[in-house]
Amino acid sequence: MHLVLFLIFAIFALAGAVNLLLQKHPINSALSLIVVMSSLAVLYLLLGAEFLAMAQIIVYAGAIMVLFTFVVMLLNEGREEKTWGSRTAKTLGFPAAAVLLAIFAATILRAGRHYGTISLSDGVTTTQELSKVLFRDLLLPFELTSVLILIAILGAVALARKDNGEA
Amino acid sequence: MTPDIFRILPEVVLTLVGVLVMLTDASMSPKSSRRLLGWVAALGVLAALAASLWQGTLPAGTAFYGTVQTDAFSTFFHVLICGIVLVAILLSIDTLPPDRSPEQHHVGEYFALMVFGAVGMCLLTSAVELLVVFIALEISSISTYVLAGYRKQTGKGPEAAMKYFLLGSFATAFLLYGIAMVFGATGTTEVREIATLLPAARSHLFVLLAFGLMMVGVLFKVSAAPFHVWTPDVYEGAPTPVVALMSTAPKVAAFALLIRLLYGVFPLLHPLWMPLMWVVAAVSMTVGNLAALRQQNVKRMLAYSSIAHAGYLLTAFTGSGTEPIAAVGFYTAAYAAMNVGIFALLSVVGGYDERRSSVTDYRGVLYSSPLSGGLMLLFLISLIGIPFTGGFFAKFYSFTTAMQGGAGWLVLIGLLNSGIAAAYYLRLALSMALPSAASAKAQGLSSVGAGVVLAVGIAALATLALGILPGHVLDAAHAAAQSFAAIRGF
Amino acid sequence: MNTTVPAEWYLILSAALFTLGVVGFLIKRSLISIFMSIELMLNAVNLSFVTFAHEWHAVKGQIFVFFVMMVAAAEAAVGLAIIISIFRARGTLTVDQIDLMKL
Amino acid sequence: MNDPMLFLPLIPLLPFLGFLLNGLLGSRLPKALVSAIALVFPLASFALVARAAWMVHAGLALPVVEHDAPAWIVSGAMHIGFGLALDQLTLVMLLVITGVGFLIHLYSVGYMEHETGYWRYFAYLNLFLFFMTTLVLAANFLLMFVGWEGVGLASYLLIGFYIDRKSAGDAGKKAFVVNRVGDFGFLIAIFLLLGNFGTLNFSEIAAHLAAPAGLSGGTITLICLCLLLGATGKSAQIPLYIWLPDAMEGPTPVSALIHAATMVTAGVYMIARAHALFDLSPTALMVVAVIGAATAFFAATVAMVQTDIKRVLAYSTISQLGYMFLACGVGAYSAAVFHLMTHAFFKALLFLAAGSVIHGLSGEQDMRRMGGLRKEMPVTFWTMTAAVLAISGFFPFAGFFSKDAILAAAFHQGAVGKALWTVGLITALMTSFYMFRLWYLTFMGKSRTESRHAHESPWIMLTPLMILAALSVSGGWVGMDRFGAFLAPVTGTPANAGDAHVELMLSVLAVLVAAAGWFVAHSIYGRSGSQSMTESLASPRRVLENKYWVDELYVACVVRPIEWIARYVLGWIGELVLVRGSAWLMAGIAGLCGEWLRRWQSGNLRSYAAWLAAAAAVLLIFVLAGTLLGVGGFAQTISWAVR
Amino acid sequence: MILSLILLVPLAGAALVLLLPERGRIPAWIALLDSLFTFVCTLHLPAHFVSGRGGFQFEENVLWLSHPRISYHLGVDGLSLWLVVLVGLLAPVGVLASWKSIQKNTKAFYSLFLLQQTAMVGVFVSLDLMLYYGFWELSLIPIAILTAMFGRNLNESSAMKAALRFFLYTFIPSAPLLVALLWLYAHTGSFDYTALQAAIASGSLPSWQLGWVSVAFLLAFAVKVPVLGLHGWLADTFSEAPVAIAMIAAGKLGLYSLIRFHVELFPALAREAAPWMIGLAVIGILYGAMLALVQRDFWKLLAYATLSSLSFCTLGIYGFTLSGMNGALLQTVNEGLIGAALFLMLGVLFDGARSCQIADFGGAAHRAPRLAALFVIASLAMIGLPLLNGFVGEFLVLSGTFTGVSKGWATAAALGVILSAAYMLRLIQKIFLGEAETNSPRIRDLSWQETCTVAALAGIMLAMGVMPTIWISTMEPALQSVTQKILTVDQSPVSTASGTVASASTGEPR
Repeated sequence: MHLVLFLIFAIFALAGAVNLLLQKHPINSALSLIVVMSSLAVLYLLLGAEFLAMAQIIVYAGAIMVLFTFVVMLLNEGREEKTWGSRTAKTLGFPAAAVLLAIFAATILRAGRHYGTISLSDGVTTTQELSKVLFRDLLLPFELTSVLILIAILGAVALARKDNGEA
Repeated sequence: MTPDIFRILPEVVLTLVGVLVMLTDASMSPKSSRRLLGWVAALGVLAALAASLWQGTLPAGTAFYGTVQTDAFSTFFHVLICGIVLVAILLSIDTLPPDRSPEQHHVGEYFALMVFGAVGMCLLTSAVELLVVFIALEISSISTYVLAGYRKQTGKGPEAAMKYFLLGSFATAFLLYGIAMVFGATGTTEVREIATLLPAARSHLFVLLAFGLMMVGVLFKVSAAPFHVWTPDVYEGAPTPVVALMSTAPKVAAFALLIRLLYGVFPLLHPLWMPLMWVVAAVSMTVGNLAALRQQNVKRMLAYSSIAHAGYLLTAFTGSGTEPIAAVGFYTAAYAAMNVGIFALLSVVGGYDERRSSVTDYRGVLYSSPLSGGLMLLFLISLIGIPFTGGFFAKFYSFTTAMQGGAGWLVLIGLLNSGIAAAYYLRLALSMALPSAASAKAQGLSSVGAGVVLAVGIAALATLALGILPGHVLDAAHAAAQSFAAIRGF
Repeated sequence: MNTTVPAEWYLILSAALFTLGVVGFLIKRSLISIFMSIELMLNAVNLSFVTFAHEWHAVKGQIFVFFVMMVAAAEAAVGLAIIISIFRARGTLTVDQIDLMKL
Repeated sequence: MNDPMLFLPLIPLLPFLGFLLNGLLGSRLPKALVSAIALVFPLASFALVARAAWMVHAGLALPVVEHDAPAWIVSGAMHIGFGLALDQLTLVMLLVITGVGFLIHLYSVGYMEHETGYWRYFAYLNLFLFFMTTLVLAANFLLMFVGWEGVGLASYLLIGFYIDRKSAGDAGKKAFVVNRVGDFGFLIAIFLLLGNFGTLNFSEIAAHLAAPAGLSGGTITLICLCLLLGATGKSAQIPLYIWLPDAMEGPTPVSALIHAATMVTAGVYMIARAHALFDLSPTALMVVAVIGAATAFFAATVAMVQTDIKRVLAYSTISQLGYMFLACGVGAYSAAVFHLMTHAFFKALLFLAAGSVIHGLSGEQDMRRMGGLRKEMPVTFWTMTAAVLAISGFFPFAGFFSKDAILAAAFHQGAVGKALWTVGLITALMTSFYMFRLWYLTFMGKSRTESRHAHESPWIMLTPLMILAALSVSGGWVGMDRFGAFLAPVTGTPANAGDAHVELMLSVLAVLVAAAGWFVAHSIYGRSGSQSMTESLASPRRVLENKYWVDELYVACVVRPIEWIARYVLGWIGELVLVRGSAWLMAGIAGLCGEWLRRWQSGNLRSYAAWLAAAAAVLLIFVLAGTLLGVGGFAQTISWAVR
Repeated sequence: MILSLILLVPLAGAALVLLLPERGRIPAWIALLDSLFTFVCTLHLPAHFVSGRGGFQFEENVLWLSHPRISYHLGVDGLSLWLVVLVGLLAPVGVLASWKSIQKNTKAFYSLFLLQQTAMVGVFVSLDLMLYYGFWELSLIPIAILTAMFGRNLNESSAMKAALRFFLYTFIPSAPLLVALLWLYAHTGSFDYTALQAAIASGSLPSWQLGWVSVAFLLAFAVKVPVLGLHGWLADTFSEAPVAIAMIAAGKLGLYSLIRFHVELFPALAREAAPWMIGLAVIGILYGAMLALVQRDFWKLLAYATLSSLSFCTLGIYGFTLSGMNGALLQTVNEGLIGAALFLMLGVLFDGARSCQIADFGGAAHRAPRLAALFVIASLAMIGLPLLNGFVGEFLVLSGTFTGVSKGWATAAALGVILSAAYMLRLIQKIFLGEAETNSPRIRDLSWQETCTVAALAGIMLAMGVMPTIWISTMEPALQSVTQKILTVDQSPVSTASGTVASASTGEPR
């Protein structure tokens, strides 16, 4: 059961990711990304991360990707043009990406024997456990995110506000 | 026991100041001058600096369940970062476009971002939990991304922000992947726990992979070659006062992080990362200097120079014991002093609108504004690494450290590089010294405002002091290094 | 029917997604799409975190993911603002045309 | 033996004081005072020398050496002082230098009266006396070298006295540089002496030589040849004589003093001074003699066709110096010095008289535009006649005795000596010819001057002429034997003791030869100054008039090659290609690398990402593959990683 | 304290010049008074120097930094004594030489000029190698900047190129020097001169690397001298730099460093380098002289002449004979004096005619008799006329080389004596003698300050030519100890010096 679910959603995720790359229109890419994220949410569930799965749907697929699509619509950006500004990206970038994948894969396959297997019966991390750590041990980072978000707001205002006319 | 809050006192102060700046900005009438905000921010950062110094008197210790640690190391870098931010703010007060000009907007946001950015940078130096590291890094980065794009009216400003942002996020993803790997290998993200668990990690390959990925992220932040590609474009596009900040403060923080990673997390990998640093240092110096050789745009030239300086800094890591930490600490201080200084003067002489951008535009500056020109000369001399300036002593100390670690060839490469580097620094310096009839009257230092004078004065004094009487700073750097020795038995 | 999946499969998936993100950065021409590729990379990393969290039974890994999401949200706000401002300044999002600063 | 009453240091220092006074203040002093200063100090110097001579005559034992002289150069074991020494040779030289020198100073007061740089002229002249007396008084080679170079300097300054005349400047430069070639030889000789003897003092070297030293003959010969090179430079011998004719660009009294009477004899003096060395090296002596004879002959041939009155005298000087060298070469040092002395009298006289002629003709030097001056300038004519007779070697004029002594000495030196004697005799013939040619062209016949009224010179110029004429007549009466005996403590007794019969024969022969020369000159130029013989001997004459093209040869063989090498080999290949080029090359390579590296900076975000990805890949390979494969010496890491 | 005073007075003067307004001649007067005071201070040194005693005198030693250990260690011995005085003397000379030619931006000029003086004195008195290196590098900056600011030619880029070339030529080789210093520190833990000397002499350092260290030292100094082949910066600097700067740019620093930090610090290795250096020196003498012979530009002529006469110093140093060393050091001082005088006077000519082409001059002696007279005296000193200082130096070098090293090399070097007369007299003749050229009417004679300055220099030349013992006797003990070290090396069996030179040190005449 686990294997089936994993395979299905892993393939979904990969397909979404590949589609993201292949789609010419940003809106299609955004939709593909949502597919990836949703699939990942399922995988999180399989891994017992209940809360994260929900957060993944709400925060990522919900909030962030909505923002993306909104901006795509706002700017009314059409299909990507086929431009050839960078030869380096092809000649250097693709081999590099291939090497990266090879290294990751080789390392993981070789190191994998030190890691166990995952099954549905492994149990679920409860939100309670999570919040215990989050609000006690990791109180500081949690508070820090407020600063982070403040900065994001400030930045968005500073960069995106139209200045023409008003002071 | 010291209450936890004292361990993050400077950050708290900075946050409050940032909020205060925002509130003041909001409460001011849209027509009134925003200079006040700058002074508020400057005073606030000064308070944070004082707080950091006070922190230095506390016994070393951790807080917030072992997520932050203050000791001599963090104090050193806190003071340094607060100092840089202070100078950058002072500089910005007067060099941002004058009030009510069409370019002048979001001054409140500008200063608030600087102050908030400082929170992230400061925290980066005291964080001992990779999660905090990550968030602090993001705070500092995002504020810098935004500041880089501050001149959004021009074509270059947003482009700089875009490049910086996308490439920065790209690199951060690598760093994050590295953190994930180290977490996977040891099951924790706390620096000291990782270091202790490392020999017994589940998979040593993951440790290596984690190390490599994290290095990608950090080396990007310190703009070491070959991860430097973003630097010239971003420096060119960002407003000059911002470059003064972002070429120094985030870099200082990033170097603190690098030290934390190398000496706090991966001391075990010393035989591995030492040659890595060797190579990266050599490549950075060479690439930076050679590329700067023919560069005409002054800001780009100095961007390449900062790549080279990253190389000189990395040279120190080839030393043995904790000496490199002290050397890096000292170098960052000297580098900050001279780089802030030179960019401060560039923003005065070159102007916010960059009336002067290429080397030839600086002809005759020494005559039309002798004081600015003279001080620029001082900073350039320091960048070259002429003795009795901070730049020399920093380089000297860094290279001494490397030499004692046995990296003689690297030192040779480094010094030959500084010989090459002299060519382009001197080109600018001599260009200013050439008598030129065509030179327009440059903006004088004194006519701009007290903030700039103060900023440049601090930078100049620091540059000289670090060259002539480096003792105190050196001692502080040593103390910082010792705090690492206390952790790991170096 | 309780089949198991080796942890390394998850990790491989994560690595693959990460690499696809890298490739996306390289091949996409629109800034927004490039930004999405970065989000993809972050997601890939998150998967690794969750897998490792499961392996170590450590909650911290999951919390890390939580923070990454928050950071991603913040980044998205800023990044999209940057994209808007660049669109205003240059009228395009095609990355190959945004190379005012070079050499 | 240190008699403080001689005041030896004052002899050079007094003229030096005159130099300083005139040199520093002369431009602001009145002319009379300048003349007074210029005359008083040499006179005082001469008085001191005369006093010393009188004391020697009264029985003062020579040599007098200053032992407690102040140190000059002291370095390690080397100690060189300002030591002065007075012996018979020096005394003779000093008498000639200060005596003739003073007379010429006196003459110059009249001659130079209308020149602008009056004070400068006398300052230089005094400076010359300072260096010349230093040269002869020096007790060691280095101090002698001081005088040696110093007189060269004074000569340079005086030749170039007319500063706006380019030829004068060229001549001065040529004189100095050619002299420097000689000085180079001298310097090498000094080093050789220093290296072999550890000292430069004449007395100590002589002592070393007297003792059975382990020196090879080759070394001695080398030293002597180096010294000889120096001597040929200063004394205008082959191959370095070329500067002397040009030196006539200077004022005529200068030619008389420096380029006839005193400075040019320094080489002879030096060889006589170093005779102890030369005596040990027959080869060197032979070279000296041959050079002397060759120079004497060669210069005489050139002198026969010169038309410039001073150039005739210049070549005559070279020729006469050749005689002196010949004398040295055959070991007759005292004869050489004897001739040196008499030559100083009559050659100074010749020059001064010529100067008087030139003065009278307002600067005319070409003999073809002279003639018939006998009546206008009687004193000059008669004094000149005395000098001509003296140089031609007529009995009983001074030149007869000294030249006779030299020829006799050469005659007694075996087969080679006979050959040299023959050359000397032929030279004597030519000497007589060209001197009478000069005499006829200048004083006899009809005036060829172009409506210029010649006038006799003032008395202040004529007085020295008359004194010198008296000396030219009587200078030789002291006789070679007595002169030789006087110098014997210094130069040793001449080896030859030929019988009186042969001596007499030789003397008569010499006089006959001189008479023959007069006869030829008379037959050609005596009759109204016709130049009938010129056409018939056109081609050898052209060779002679062009002075055998020696100057051109030197320019082509030495000057041009050096300039060519400097300009093209060193200037282009050395400087441009090697020194500049290498710097350019390195800068260029660095610059090109820079340009290439900047290509990375294409401005394209995707390219940047590609670089980043590639860099990340390389870094990961470095970390993983490096560790696993053990590349780069990560031994420790390996053992830990591959558990 | 006197040494610190000598270092600080010019520095304080520079600060004062910067602080006071640039009105009238205030900066020039301050610089003049300051440099005169410094000169008086430097005269204190020979006045109180104990001649016979070995080792350093007037020592000051304060710990500057404990980690890395760097001390503020100053001191002079016979080697550096007169060089300090020379620098002290040349400063007022330089100020007076600039009196007329530098009219604008005097503040910048004089402050940098005084800074330069501090740096140069610092080089001579530092006994801590790091301190020494500091001053060494510091001395480059004012020269470069002043050359660019006050370059003589109207063509801007040529001044900048000259400044750049000078700087890079000297700065890049000092990179290996610093590496070598760091290497020494890494192996001995000290930058102190005497400590390092002892450490190197003990033979405990790895010899293979030590060889490279000494080569690095040699290279850095040889460029600064400059030795033949490394002189690419010389002609440009001489053509472009302001007079006061050009007169101090060459010679002294490099030659002093060669003796002190190459020969004395690495006797065994200097011994191995000697044949090369001697060869370069002799070829340099002839090379420079021959090139000087054909120059059309008098600055270039002076540059090549300087190359030639500095090569005499190198020859003397690497002959390792006492006489040669004495001569070399004396010649170093001579070169400073003569060069200063010649530069000053050529500067006056240049300012008058705005040309450095020899052909543009002629008959200047009429318009400028004092200039002509003093120029001739300085030239004579340069070409080594006896009783002037140049002769003593050259004679000692040549005699030392001839008797102690190699007759062939010495003879070849002596040929330079002929050539030097040729080029200097050619210069004199073309400029001062003959008919007046078009540019000549614009030439002025020396002003009274300049006359006094050059006359004083000429007086010193004469004094040094007549009474060189005053100088030599103070120099000799220090140089004696240097040659002694070389001798000691020779007697030890490890020496691998080649045959021609091995006989050198024994060849000193008794």
